[in-house]
Amino acid sequence: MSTATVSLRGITKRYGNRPAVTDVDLVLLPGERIALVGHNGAGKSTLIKLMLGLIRTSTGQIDVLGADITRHKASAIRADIGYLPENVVFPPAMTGRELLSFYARLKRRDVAQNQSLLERVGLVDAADQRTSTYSKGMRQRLGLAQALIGRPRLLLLDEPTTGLDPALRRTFYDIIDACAQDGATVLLSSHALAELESRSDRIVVMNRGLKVADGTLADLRALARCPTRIRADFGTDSTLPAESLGNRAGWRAVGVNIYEIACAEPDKMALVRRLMTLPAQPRDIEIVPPTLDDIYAHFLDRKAAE
Amino acid sequence: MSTATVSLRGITKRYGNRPAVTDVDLVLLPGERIALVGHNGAGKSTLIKLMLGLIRTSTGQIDVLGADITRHKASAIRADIGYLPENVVFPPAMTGRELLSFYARLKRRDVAQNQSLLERVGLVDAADQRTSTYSKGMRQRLGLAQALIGRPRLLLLDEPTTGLDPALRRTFYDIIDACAQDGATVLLSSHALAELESRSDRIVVMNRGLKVADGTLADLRALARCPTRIRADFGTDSTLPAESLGNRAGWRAVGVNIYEIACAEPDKMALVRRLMTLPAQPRDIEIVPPTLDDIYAHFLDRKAAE
Amino acid sequence: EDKSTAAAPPPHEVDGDAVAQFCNMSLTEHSGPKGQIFVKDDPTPFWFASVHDLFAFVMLGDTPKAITALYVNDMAKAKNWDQPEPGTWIDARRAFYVIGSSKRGGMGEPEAVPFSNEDAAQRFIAQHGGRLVRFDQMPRDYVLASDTSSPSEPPQ
Amino acid sequence: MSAAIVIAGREIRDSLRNRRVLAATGLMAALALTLTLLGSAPTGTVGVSKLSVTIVSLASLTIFLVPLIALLIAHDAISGEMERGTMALLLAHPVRRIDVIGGKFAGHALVLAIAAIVGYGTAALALAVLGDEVEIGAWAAFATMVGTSILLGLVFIALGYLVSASVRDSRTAAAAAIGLWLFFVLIYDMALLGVLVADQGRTLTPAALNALLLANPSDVFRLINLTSGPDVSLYAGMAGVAHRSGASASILISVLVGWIAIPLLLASLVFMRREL
Amino acid sequence: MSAAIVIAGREIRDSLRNRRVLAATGLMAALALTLTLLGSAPTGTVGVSKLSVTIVSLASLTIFLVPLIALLIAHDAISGEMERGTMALLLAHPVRRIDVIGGKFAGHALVLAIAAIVGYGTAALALAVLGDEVEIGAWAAFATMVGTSILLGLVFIALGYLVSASVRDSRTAAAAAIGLWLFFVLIYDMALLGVLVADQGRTLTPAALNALLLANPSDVFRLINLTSGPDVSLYAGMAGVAHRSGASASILISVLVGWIAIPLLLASLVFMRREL
Amino acid sequence: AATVEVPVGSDLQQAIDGANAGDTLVLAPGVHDGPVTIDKPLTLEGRGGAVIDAHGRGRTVDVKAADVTLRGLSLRGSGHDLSKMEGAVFLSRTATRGRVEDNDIEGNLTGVYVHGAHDAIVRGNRIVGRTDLRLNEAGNGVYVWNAPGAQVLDNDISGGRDGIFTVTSRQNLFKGNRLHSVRFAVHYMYTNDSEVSDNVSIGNHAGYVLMYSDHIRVFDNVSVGDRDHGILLNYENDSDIEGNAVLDGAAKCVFIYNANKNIFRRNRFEGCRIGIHFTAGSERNRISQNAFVNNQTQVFYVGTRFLDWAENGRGNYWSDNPAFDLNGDGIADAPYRPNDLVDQIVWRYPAAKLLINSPATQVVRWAQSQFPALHPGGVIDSAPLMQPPAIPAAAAAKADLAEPRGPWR
Ligand SMILES: Nc1ncnc2c1ncn2[C@@H]1O[C@H](COP(=O)(O)OP(=O)(O)OP(=O)(O)O)[C@@H](O)[C@H]1O
Ligand SMILES: Nc1ncnc2c1ncn2[C@@H]1O[C@H](COP(=O)(O)OP(=O)(O)OP(=O)(O)O)[C@@H](O)[C@H]1O
Ligand SMILES: [Cu+2]
Ligand SMILES: [Mg+2]
Ligand SMILES: [Mg+2]
Repeated sequence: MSTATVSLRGITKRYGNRPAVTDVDLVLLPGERIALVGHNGAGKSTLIKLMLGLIRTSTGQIDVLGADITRHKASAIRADIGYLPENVVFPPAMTGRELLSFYARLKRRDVAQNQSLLERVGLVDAADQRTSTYSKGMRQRLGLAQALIGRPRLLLLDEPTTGLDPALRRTFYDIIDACAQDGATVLLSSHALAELESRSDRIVVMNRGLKVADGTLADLRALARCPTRIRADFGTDSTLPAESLGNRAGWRAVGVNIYEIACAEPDKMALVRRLMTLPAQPRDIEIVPPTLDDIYAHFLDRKAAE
Repeated sequence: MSTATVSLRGITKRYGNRPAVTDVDLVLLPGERIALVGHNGAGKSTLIKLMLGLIRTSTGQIDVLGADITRHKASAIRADIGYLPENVVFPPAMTGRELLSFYARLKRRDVAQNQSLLERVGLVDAADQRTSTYSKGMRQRLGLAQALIGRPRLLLLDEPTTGLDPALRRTFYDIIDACAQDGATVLLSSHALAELESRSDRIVVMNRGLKVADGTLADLRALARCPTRIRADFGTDSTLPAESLGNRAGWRAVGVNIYEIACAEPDKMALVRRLMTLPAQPRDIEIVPPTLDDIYAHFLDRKAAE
Repeated sequence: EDKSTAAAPPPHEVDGDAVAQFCNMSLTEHSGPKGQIFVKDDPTPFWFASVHDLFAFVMLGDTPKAITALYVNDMAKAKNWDQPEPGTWIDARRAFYVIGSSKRGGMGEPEAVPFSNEDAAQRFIAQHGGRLVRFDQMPRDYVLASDTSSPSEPPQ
Repeated sequence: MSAAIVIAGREIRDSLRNRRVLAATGLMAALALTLTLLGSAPTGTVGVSKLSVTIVSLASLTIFLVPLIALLIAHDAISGEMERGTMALLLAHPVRRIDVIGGKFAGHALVLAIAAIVGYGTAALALAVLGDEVEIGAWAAFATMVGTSILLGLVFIALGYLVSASVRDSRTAAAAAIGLWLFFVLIYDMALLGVLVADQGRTLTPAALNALLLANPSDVFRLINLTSGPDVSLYAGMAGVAHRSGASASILISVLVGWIAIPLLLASLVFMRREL
Repeated sequence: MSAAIVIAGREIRDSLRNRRVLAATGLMAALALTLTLLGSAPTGTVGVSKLSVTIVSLASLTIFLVPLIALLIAHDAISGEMERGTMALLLAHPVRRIDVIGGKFAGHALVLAIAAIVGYGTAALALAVLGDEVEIGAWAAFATMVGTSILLGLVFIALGYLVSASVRDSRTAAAAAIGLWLFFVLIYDMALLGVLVADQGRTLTPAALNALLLANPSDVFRLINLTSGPDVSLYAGMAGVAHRSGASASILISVLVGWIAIPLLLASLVFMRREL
Repeated sequence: AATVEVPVGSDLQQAIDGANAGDTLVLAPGVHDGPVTIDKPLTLEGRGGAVIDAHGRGRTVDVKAADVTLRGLSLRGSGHDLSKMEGAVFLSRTATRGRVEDNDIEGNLTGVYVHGAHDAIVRGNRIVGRTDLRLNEAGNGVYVWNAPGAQVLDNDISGGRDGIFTVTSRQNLFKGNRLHSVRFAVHYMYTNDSEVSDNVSIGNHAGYVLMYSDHIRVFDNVSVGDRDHGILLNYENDSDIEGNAVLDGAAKCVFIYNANKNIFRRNRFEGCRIGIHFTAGSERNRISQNAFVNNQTQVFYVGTRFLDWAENGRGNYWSDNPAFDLNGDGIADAPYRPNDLVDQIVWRYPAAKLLINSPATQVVRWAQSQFPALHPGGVIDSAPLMQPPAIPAAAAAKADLAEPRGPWR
């Protein structure tokens, strides 16, 4: 399958006169894990809802799994889509198990699979409680489970890790990886950039409704040229000759006898080696590569500057 | 002020027969930033709601700002409490500005302060839109603003960074710090353990309704004795003699020519020095101290093992 | 029932002001046995120029039903058919009635003639014909179904 | 279609669970029984069968109550789910919006049918047990009455959906639903009567009147059940007007069906244009 | 108390914004005007003033409509906010639960009062403009009618809160509210009528009936207004009733006030025991 | 026949005794002492102001012979023993064709007692009864007993018990009388085949009270402001009540108790608390083309029987009927039902009045108007009229009432 799972061409969505998404082109391919990031109100959720046909585009064309999602007849293709809304709400009177059965039946999938889904999201114990008694994270787990029903070919997850505890969050990323391995397209919007780094093949950055960046982390890193930071703590008891750090070229003191430097990726190892060979041995060193956070900030700033 | 802002003594809360919180003692002091962590359904939100008197204890006694919060007359002390619920919902027909005024008036605070609050959470542009048009993060921002009205002496924030974009998240922690500096007690529940590390004075770990740990990060680290991990990447092109790493004592291969070791904190620097003086110089090293994640996992595991 | 517990007012005696229900004439303008009914919260009785009318009042749908007492003239005791004397009132529910006799009521209509005891009633039947009924057995048709025959001549 | 069936199933389970079915059925049964027992009491002399009397009383009950129950069930079917936020997730599934309307309609229709059949059945049972001989024709009229009661209910369920799909929140929906009820059940007939009286037969021809009656589903219901009623000359007011109308029962029933189909369709159309 | 005022302010603004005030006022005005202008058109007036006729018809309208509007406003005041989740945040503020009830009550009361005063005021204005001479006494009766209409509305707002604080979700609240309306406006009196018939007027003395009437706020309202003057009670068909119903106007009004206070109190108590 | 002047101070009885049959005695103005008895055909005529005063003893003028005429006299002071049938004029069984005309009869027990005198005529008298007696001691204006052919015409009668009271008689004509301030204006007992027409009853307890009589033609009479009943029928059969008007009666325009086969046609019943009170047990009465106007309760009938008040497709006019007539035939398209279940309940149980304006009762009424088979029985008008029929008596009465100082004021 080399055809795009989702393709957006020139999408604009306006609420009244106010644009929420402006002229976005986007192609999602099978097996890709795409992270959708951007500030609050950037238009991430709007994009996802557009892909689902929950709201209509003002201009532009959306194809999802080969069909125009806004067409009434296209509804059948949603059987292959898993969606997790940013605010997941369930009919309060139903139990988790009942809800999963309901959604599975809607997707014409085997209800028997649900037990394993419940196990995967750790809701087996609470499966027969009414969802109104669920804690926030439990609801999110149930939302995840329902999105995963029936091996969807497209997963649209709007801030899926919201409220998930660390344990399940790890499981979650494993599940996502498995799905992608399986050929599914996974689009997830998130603000937890740190988590995304190793977990996404591609990153799409939204800013005020515009798509401002789209590429692999490496691509973006290269584009952004964000520096790695090295921090050395020489301890309060050590006396550090000023020239030890090459007269501190580039080094900034960030505390008592704590110094930090921002360097390009290729220069990193040389600097570390130098540190370790100093007369005054650092008590502690930290090496912080440019995070998605930094890259993201870079793109937002660039945009703001434009 | 040396008296506790909040004190919980032997708190149990049952829903039907099912306990949500069991026999919890907890004292929060002025100026403290307390992180409340635990798995989904551990009872964090329940604890916070109990402190607010939104739900009633099954057994136990709660004093908040010197009063029994369950007493009808105690409602006035809530003027000094800021609360952010885990699911923040506003009357949809009001604008952000109107809502802030409403809550400020309820707290008998000066409405004029609200503009600066709106600025701090970056909602000035959207202040006069109805909250029903807000994105999820914008709602969360408004929720934060409302919790900060009138310099509260106690902040109860249930997953406050949910849905916040990275920029505002940073601002948020700065605001929290300022509040604590100011003498306020800040209790925040969160699953973003990484963020909490440097931002909390004390960490309370909940597991299945029980308080399983309570202390500073250092205390917990010491208690947990979690190791620091060092990872060295020697690059694919280098040939590494097996004995270079002391016949790999403790070192695990985690990739092609990538090795990792878990060590106690005091041994870290020796290991790094050794690495840098190896004949086969590592192309890259990473030093990962035990994260709150690790410590947290430790406490949960210990509990589960009991 | 509370009929027995509520203190039944005693019978009134006919005077010039007693006006018959239904025809609005003075009671004294009519001959034959007469009746009176007391209803709750009203100290003055409804008067009836004939016992027949009294039964009509009891049976008609549009009349008060909170009846506390009913009295009719005991024709066994009364000597004057035209104007039964004072002191001849008896509880209408306990009386024996002769219907279908040749005797006509105050205005010439068929009359139910009341007696305090069965013997007197039987004697009356022997003399004037008719049959004996008790209060609760009074046929509805006899009271309400109209007698379309011309009224007989009254006593002058 | 199967999506609609799944949704219908959920609605039914939901209605059973929150005792809505029970409440509706109980109410109908209680009122129907009361009317049956009261209704036959004072009419001994009329010479129409007890069942006929019961049918007309129950028909009048239907006009009053069934639209109310139907609107109560239906008015926030769409708006409520949108407001609570469960609709977005539902529509992200392979479900056409028309399926949502259709499924809910099927579910709610069943609820209403159960309420009507059990409720009125109780009354029929009571009559049967009370041991009056009833000829077959009257039972047929009874069946017609129950059937058309359900149809009338469906009309108002459909109208309820139309309201629910059109408004922003369920409070507005509730107000609009009550307005709808007042309009069709009370105000329309009163106004028509007023116009008739004021007009004194100058402009309002019988044909026009007929058309006006067909424009109100509860009048259509009345027309159907009057033609099978006992003594037409007994009817006054709107019913008296109604019995002059010439339309046959099958036409009337198709009008009712139209009154179901068109609002349902409109509701679907309106719903399709809504954004979540 | 100030918290209650803030909440009242919000309710009022909210009601103004979502056009609830407008709708209620418009409805009342339209119906009141219609009734006033139609007046006594076809019926035999037995020499009573037009204003008396208007008072009687408006009073009847009030009994039907005002409780409905009140319940519509009130039925999900508590349950709706709990369901939507805005209540938790509100109660985390220095607000006693009784303030919530009190504040909402004040706000809704104002909404209702505006609707009643403007609505009925329009009718009064129309009468005044149409130039009928009306003596002062009749205007006083009119004022009483408007005032007690508002009181009646407040009773049902309070009852609506009681329902709203007691039930789990606002659908149940809606059903319960309609049930309440049916009960107090229709079923109660029908039952009384039934009891009267069954009892054959033997045990149910006028005094007992009177006491029973006090147990229904809409009957209390009727007693106040439809016996307010000889003219009015004559037209209302209640001539000769007024003096028999022993309670004086001031007692009746305090009964109404009791009917407001007690449900409000109960609602507060029930609400206090609810968990969010 | 001679004409004899009777001066004041002479003995009237002597003059009568001395006269020959067929003579006319002309009484001079002033008081002539009574009582007197006339036992031969004579005419007694008063010259303006001639008074016969019985000074409270016996019958002022006791007529025993046929063809006696009393004219232009003032008759006063009869005795007041009802059992002795005392009164101003007593026409006994033998006083056939007696005429009592243009007299001024005041302060006697009974005005004119037509006691078996066939074909007597009482015309144009002013009869004022004694108001100082209790009702059961008072006499009637004209008392007709068993006097076939007797006529009472154009009198003005007031005071006393009944205006015209007839017992056990037939073939009488009561016409053109004006009756006021009495108990019953016209009171029939056991009197058949008679006519009552063109009379006016004002402010009496009741207007036309017909009891135990049949075949009475009552037409073109007017009752204005009578207290209890305009027309009362009690055991009254086969009578025609046509063209009458009852206006402004306080309680009931018409009360019908145990009366059968009567015809009510083209009457106007207006402004009473109850238009017509109809008790059970009254059958086969035909009631059509009447106008029921502005009565608080148009029809009061408590019964389970259905009564259709329309004949040959014409019913009555009802002022409160919101009627419509699509085909313009003057007949409303929907039947009219004056009463419903609520009315019946309220009538049976007056306590229910408290509920009369309750929405509950309105809903019951509404349900009944939709489905009247719930109806407990009662009156139905299957062909109500759109317009009230013209009723001359009513029109005349109204015209008179409209005059500020009209003759009936
Ligand atoms: N209203 C309720 N009825 C019954 N059980 C409830 C109710 N509310 C919460 N619970 C239960 O209480 C337990 C604690 O819930 P709580 O919301 O405090 O969890 P939490 O620690 O906040 O979890 P999360 O991280 O998911 O927010 C859960 O097992 C939940 O199912
Ligand atoms: N129904 C609506 N009416 C008007 N404006 C809306 C509506 N929904 C969203 N918006 C606006 O569209 C913009 C994009 O919203 P969207 O929910 O897509 O943001 P987002 O990127 O998901 O933000 P977040 O990170 O907070 O979830 C926002 O400015 C928001 O105010
Ligand atoms: Cu008589
Ligand atoms: Mg979003
Ligand atoms: Mg929580």
